[in-house]
Amino acid sequence: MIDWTPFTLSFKLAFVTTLILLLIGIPVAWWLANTRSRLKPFIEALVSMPLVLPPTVIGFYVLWLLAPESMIGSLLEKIGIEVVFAFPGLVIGSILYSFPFMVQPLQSGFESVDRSIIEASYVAGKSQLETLLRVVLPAIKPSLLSAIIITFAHTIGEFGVVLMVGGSIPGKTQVASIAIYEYVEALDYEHAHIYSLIMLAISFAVLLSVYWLNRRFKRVAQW
Amino acid sequence: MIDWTPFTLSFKLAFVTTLILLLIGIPVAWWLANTRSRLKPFIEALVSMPLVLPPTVIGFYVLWLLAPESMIGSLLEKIGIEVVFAFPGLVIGSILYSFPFMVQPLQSGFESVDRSIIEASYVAGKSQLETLLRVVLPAIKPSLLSAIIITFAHTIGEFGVVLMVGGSIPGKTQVASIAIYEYVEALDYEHAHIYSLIMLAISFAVLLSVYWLNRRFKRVAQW
Amino acid sequence: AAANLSYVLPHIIAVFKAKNPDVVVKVSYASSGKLAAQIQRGAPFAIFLSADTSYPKFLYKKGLTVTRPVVYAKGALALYSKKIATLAELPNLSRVAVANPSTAPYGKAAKEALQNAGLYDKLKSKLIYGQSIGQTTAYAIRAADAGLVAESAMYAKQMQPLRRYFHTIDPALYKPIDQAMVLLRNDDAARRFFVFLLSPQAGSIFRAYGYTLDD
Amino acid sequence: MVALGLRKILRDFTLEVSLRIERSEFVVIQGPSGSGKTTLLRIIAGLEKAEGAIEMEGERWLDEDGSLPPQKRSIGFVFQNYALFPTMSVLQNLLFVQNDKSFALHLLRLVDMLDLKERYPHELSGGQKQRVALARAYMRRPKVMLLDEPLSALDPAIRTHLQSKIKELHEEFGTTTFMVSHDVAESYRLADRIVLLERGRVREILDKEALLSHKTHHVGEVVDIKDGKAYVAFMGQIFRIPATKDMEVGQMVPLQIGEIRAL
Amino acid sequence: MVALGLRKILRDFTLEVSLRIERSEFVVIQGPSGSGKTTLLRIIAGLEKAEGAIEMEGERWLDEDGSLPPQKRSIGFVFQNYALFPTMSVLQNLLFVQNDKSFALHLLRLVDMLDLKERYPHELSGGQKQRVALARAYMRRPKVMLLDEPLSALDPAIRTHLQSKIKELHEEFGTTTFMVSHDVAESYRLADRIVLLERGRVREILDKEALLSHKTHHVGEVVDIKDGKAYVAFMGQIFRIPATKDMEVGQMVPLQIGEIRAL
Ligand SMILES: Nc1ncnc2c1ncn2[C@@H]1O[C@H](COP(=O)(O)OP(=O)(O)OP(=O)(O)O)[C@@H](O)[C@H]1O
Ligand SMILES: Nc1ncnc2c1ncn2[C@@H]1O[C@H](COP(=O)(O)OP(=O)(O)OP(=O)(O)O)[C@@H](O)[C@H]1O
Ligand SMILES: [Mg+2]
Ligand SMILES: [Mg+2]
Repeated sequence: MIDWTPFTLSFKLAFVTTLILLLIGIPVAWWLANTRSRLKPFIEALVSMPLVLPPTVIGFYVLWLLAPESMIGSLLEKIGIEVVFAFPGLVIGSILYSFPFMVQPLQSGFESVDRSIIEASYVAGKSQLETLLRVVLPAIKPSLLSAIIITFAHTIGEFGVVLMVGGSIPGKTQVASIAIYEYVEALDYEHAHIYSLIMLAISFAVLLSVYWLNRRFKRVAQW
Repeated sequence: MIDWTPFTLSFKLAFVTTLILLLIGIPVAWWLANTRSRLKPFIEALVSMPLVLPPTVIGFYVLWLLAPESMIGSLLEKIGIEVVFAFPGLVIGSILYSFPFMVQPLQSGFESVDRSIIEASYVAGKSQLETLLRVVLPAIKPSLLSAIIITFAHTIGEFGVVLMVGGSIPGKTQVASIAIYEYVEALDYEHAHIYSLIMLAISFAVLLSVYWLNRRFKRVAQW
Repeated sequence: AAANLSYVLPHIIAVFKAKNPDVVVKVSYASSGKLAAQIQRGAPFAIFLSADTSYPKFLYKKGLTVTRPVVYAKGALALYSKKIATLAELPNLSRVAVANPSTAPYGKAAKEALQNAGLYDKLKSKLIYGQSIGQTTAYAIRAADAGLVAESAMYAKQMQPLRRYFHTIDPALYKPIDQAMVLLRNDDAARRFFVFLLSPQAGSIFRAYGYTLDD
Repeated sequence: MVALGLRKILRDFTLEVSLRIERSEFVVIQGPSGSGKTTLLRIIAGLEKAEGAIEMEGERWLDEDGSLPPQKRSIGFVFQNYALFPTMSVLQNLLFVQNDKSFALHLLRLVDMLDLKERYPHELSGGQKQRVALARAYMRRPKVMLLDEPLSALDPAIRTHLQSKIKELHEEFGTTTFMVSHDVAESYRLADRIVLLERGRVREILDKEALLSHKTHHVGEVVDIKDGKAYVAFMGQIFRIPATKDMEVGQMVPLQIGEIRAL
Repeated sequence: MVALGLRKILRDFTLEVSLRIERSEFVVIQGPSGSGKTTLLRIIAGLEKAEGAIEMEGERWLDEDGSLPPQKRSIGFVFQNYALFPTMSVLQNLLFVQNDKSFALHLLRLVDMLDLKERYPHELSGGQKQRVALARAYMRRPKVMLLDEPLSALDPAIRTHLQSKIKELHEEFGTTTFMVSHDVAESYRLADRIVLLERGRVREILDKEALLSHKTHHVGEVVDIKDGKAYVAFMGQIFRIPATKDMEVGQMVPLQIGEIRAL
C-alpha cells in the first residue's frame, strides 16, 4: 500500500518554495543585472555560496540558526510560529538552498534582454515594475521557465537540508525524497523503486505538460 | 591539523565534471534550442529528471548500474577501468546529476540569441560548429557563465551521489563535502566549522575572481 | 530512531499498538548523529533510540533527557559475501565494505573486529566506507566483494533470498554494539512505549531480528 | 518655449548643443552619420544622462538638481531600431502604451497596418515594423514627439503619405516635434526649422525665414544631364526637364509640381 | 546566367517570382513595404526555404533535389537590421568572415569607418553600423551580393559616395548584385535592371530607359468638387483636375505626377 502524503508534502513544498523564490529572486536578479555597484561581484559570489556546502551541513546551520534556543528562533517562537521540525522550516531551508538556482538563470536572462524595449516602455510612461512584469519577464520567458523548473525539480529531489531542519516526521515533514531515502537505507528496495517510479512519473508528467504548454503557446505567439 | 586532500579532490572533481558537462551540454542544449522535433518536450522533461530524485537515490541507481556485477560494470572491469569506488565513478555520478544544471541555462541562452547573427555567420561561409563557438557562445556569455558556475559550485557541494558511488575512501573518493558531512555526523562540530569555512573561503575566492574578471572583461568589450 | 531499527521497530510497534490502541507512535529514522544534533536543537521527539551509547550519553550529559541511557538491545556484526565465508579469507578480495568508523557504531565494531583478527592493516587500503549500515549493506550486496554488516539486516524482507550469503562473526572479536535509548519527554504515552521496549515481549522480537540482549 | 543647453561626452565624441525653439514647432535634425542626432533625441527623452538643462514648455526636465525620469516626460519616441515589444502583437504594442482601442485602430489605419494588427513583430517586414513604431509613439498623445528617421525603411508612396499624416497629427495635437531625417525633400516639406548637426555641434539652424523660400516648392535630385535635358529624381520617379546652365549631377534643385493626374 | 523560379507561402502572403538575368548584372529591387523584397533576398541566400529553382552562374542552388546550404553559396548579405556580431569589434566583424587584414582595412577606408575600427557595435550610431555591415559583406569577395537597403540610414553625402563605391566594387569583382532600394535616384544611378515587386509578384521589370516612363502612384485628398473640377490636396498644394463621377469630397484618390517644373 502506498502512502501518498509524502508526495503531496513534496509538491506542496516545491510549489511554495518556488513561488516565494520567484518573489525574492526576481528583484535580486533584476538588481544584479542592472547595478553598476562595485559590490556586484561580491554579491554575485555570495549568491552562489549555498551551493558549495553539502545540503546536510546547510541544514545543520539553518537548524542552529532557527532553533528555539537561538535569537531568531525564540523570537519566532514567541509570536507563535513553529519553524524547525515543521513545514515553515522546510520552506526556509529549501529557499536558502535553492536561491542560486532561481537567481542565476534570471540574472543572465535580464542581462541579455534588448535594452531598447525597456527604454521603449519607460518612454511609454511605464514604471520599472510594470516594465519588468509586462515587457521584460515575457521577453525572457526561456530563462524564467528554466529558473522555475530547476528550482521546482531541485526542491522535489533535495533531502539533505529538509531532513536536517524538518526531521522526517511522517505526515508533517517527511517529504517523498526522505521517504525514498529511508527505504534505500532500510534495504527495502522494492518500496524504494516504487516510490522512485511514482516520483519520476508525477514529475515527468508535470514537466512534460509545462514544456508542452510552453511549446503550444510559442506556436501562437512565436518570438 | 587540516588535511587538504579532500579539498583538492573536490576541486578536481568539480573541474573535470564541469569540463565534460560543457562538452556534452553544449550540443544537447543547442539541439534542444533549434529542433522542431515533436519529441522536444519529452526530451526537455527527461533532461530534468535527475533533479527530482534524492541524490543518494540516484547514487544508489548509478551504483547498481555500474557495479562489477552489472553488464556495464563487468564490461568496464574487463577493459581495466575501475569505476565504482574510484574517481571515474565520482565523475560519472556528478555528470549525471548535474546535467540539467548545465543544459537548462545554456538552452535558454541559445533560445534567446538573435537569429540574424547566426544567419550572418552562415552567409559568411561558417559552419554550424564555428558559428556556435565563435558567434553564439560569446553572445550568450551571461548564460554560459551561469551554467558553468551553477555546475561547478553544485558539484563542489553535492555529496549524495558521490558518497554512494565513491564510498568515502580517504585520498581517493573522500571529497570535502563528504568530510564535512562526516564531522557533523560525528558531532565533531569544531572540525565541521573549520572545514566549512575553508570550503566557503576557497569557493568564494574562486567565484569572486570569475565574476570580477568577467566584469573587467565586460568593461573592455561591453555587450 | 537509528536507521538500523527500521526492520524491527514496525513489528514492535504493531504489537504495542495492539495493547495500547490509544497511543500513536510515529517514527523518524535518520542517522544517530543527525538525530542527536536535532534533539540538541529542540526536535519534538519523545524517545531517542540510538545505534550506540555515545550519542545518548552526549545528550544525557547536556541535561536534555529525562532518563539515563538504557541499553535496549545489542547489535551483532555479520559478514556478507558471495565469495567467502570467513573473515580470514578477506585479504583475497579486493573490495571490502564497512561502515564509517567515525560516524557509525557498526563501523567502529567492524574496525575493532578486523584489528582483533589481525587483518586491519592488510585490508586498510581495500576498505570502502558506507555512511550508514544501510549503505554498507548496499555496497556489500552489489558493488563490493564483501562487507561487514549488521546481522539484523538479514531479517529485512528484501534480504530473504540472500540469506545464505550472511555469515556470522565471532562475537569475541568486538565489543558488543550496545544500542541505548533515552526518554526525552515526560509524557505518559512515551513512557509507556519506553517501558514496553524494555519488556521481555519486545526483547523476544529484538532477538528474532538478530539482536542480542543481556539476560 | 523649449530651451536646451546640453553637453555629453561619449569617449572621443562630444555632443554640445544649445537650442531655443517655440512650442509646437516642427524641428528637423539633419547631419552626417554619427553626428549625434540619435544621442540628442535620447537626451531629450531622458534615456541618456547629460550635463546641462532642458526646459520644455514651462517644465524643467533637466537641470543641476537632477533629471526628470523618462516616464514623467510626456514624449513619444520612434526608435531607429523600432524597439517593438516582441511578445506583443501589433495591436497590443499600441494598447500597452494606452488602453484606448479606438484610438489605436485609428492610428493603425493611418499607417495602413490595420490588416496586420494581430501579427507579432517577428512576422513583419522592416517597413511594417517601422510603421507600427510610428503609430505606437502617438498613442500617448505626447507633448513632445521624437522621431528618429521614422520613414527610412519605406517606399516613396507610403512615405509621402505618412509625411502628411505626421504633419497633420503634429498640428492636431499641437505637439512639439523633433524629427531626424536624411531626406532633404522631406525636411523642407515638414520642418518649421532645420537644425544641422556636425560632429556633435550645431553647424547651422535654418529658421522659418530661411525656409520660406523653399516652402512653396519641393526639391529633386539631378541624376543625369544629357542633350540639354536634366534627369531629376523626385518622389520615386525620374522626370526629364530642360537643363539649366548651373545644374550639376548630384545636386538638389528646387521644383514645383506642374500637373497631377487622377488615375 | 542567373535564373530564379520561386514560390514561398508565409501565412496569407505568397511570394511568386520568376526572373532571368545576365551574370554580373546590377539588379535593383523596388516595391512597397511588405511586398517581399527581403524574403526574396533571403531565399536567394538560402536562409529561407522555398519551392522552385535557383540557378546561379552554372551552379544549381535550389531545385527539387534540395537546397545548397548558405555556407556553400558564394554570397555577401547586408541585412536590413545589420546583424553585426555584438561580441566583436568592427575590425573583428570583418576578419571573422575572411582573415585578410589589409583587405578589411581597405574596405573600412572605403566606407569611412577606419577611425572606429576598434569600436564594438553597441558603440556605433545607426549609420555607422550600416556601413560596417556593408564592408563586411564584401570581405568574402562573393559572386553574388545581396544588399537589403544598405544605405537607408545614411545622409545624402555619404550615401552618394557609397553608391559609387558599390558600383566600383560591383564592376571590379564582376559580382551579380541584387539590391533593395526605395530611392529612385539611387536605382537610376546603379541599376542595370529594376524589378518592381508588388504583393509578392513581379509587377514590372524595367531597364534604365523604361524607368523614365515609369510612374509611381500617390494619393491625394479631394477637398472640393465644383463645375466638373475636383480640387485635390497633394503635397501641400491644391491642384485642379477633371472630376470623375465617383469622386467625393474627403476621399483619397490615386494620383500620378504628370509634370514637374524647375524654378
Ligand atoms: N513569419 C512570417 N509570418 C507571416 N508573414 C510574414 C512573416 N515574415 C514576413 N511576413 C510577411 O511577408 C511579407 C513580405 O515580407 P518582406 O520582409 O519580404 O517585405 P519587404 O518587401 O522586405 O518589406 P520592407 O520594405 O518593409 O522591408 C510581408 O507582408 C510580411 O508581413
Ligand atoms: N557607447 C558609445 N561609446 C562611444 N561612442 C559612442 C557610443 N555611442 C555612440 N557613440 C558615438 O557617438 C556619436 C553619435 O552617435 P549617434 O547615434 O547620436 O549618431 P547619429 O547622428 O544618430 O548617427 P546616424 O545617422 O548614423 O544614426 C557617433 O560617432 C558614435 O560613434
Ligand atoms: Mg542615429
Ligand atoms: Mg525588407
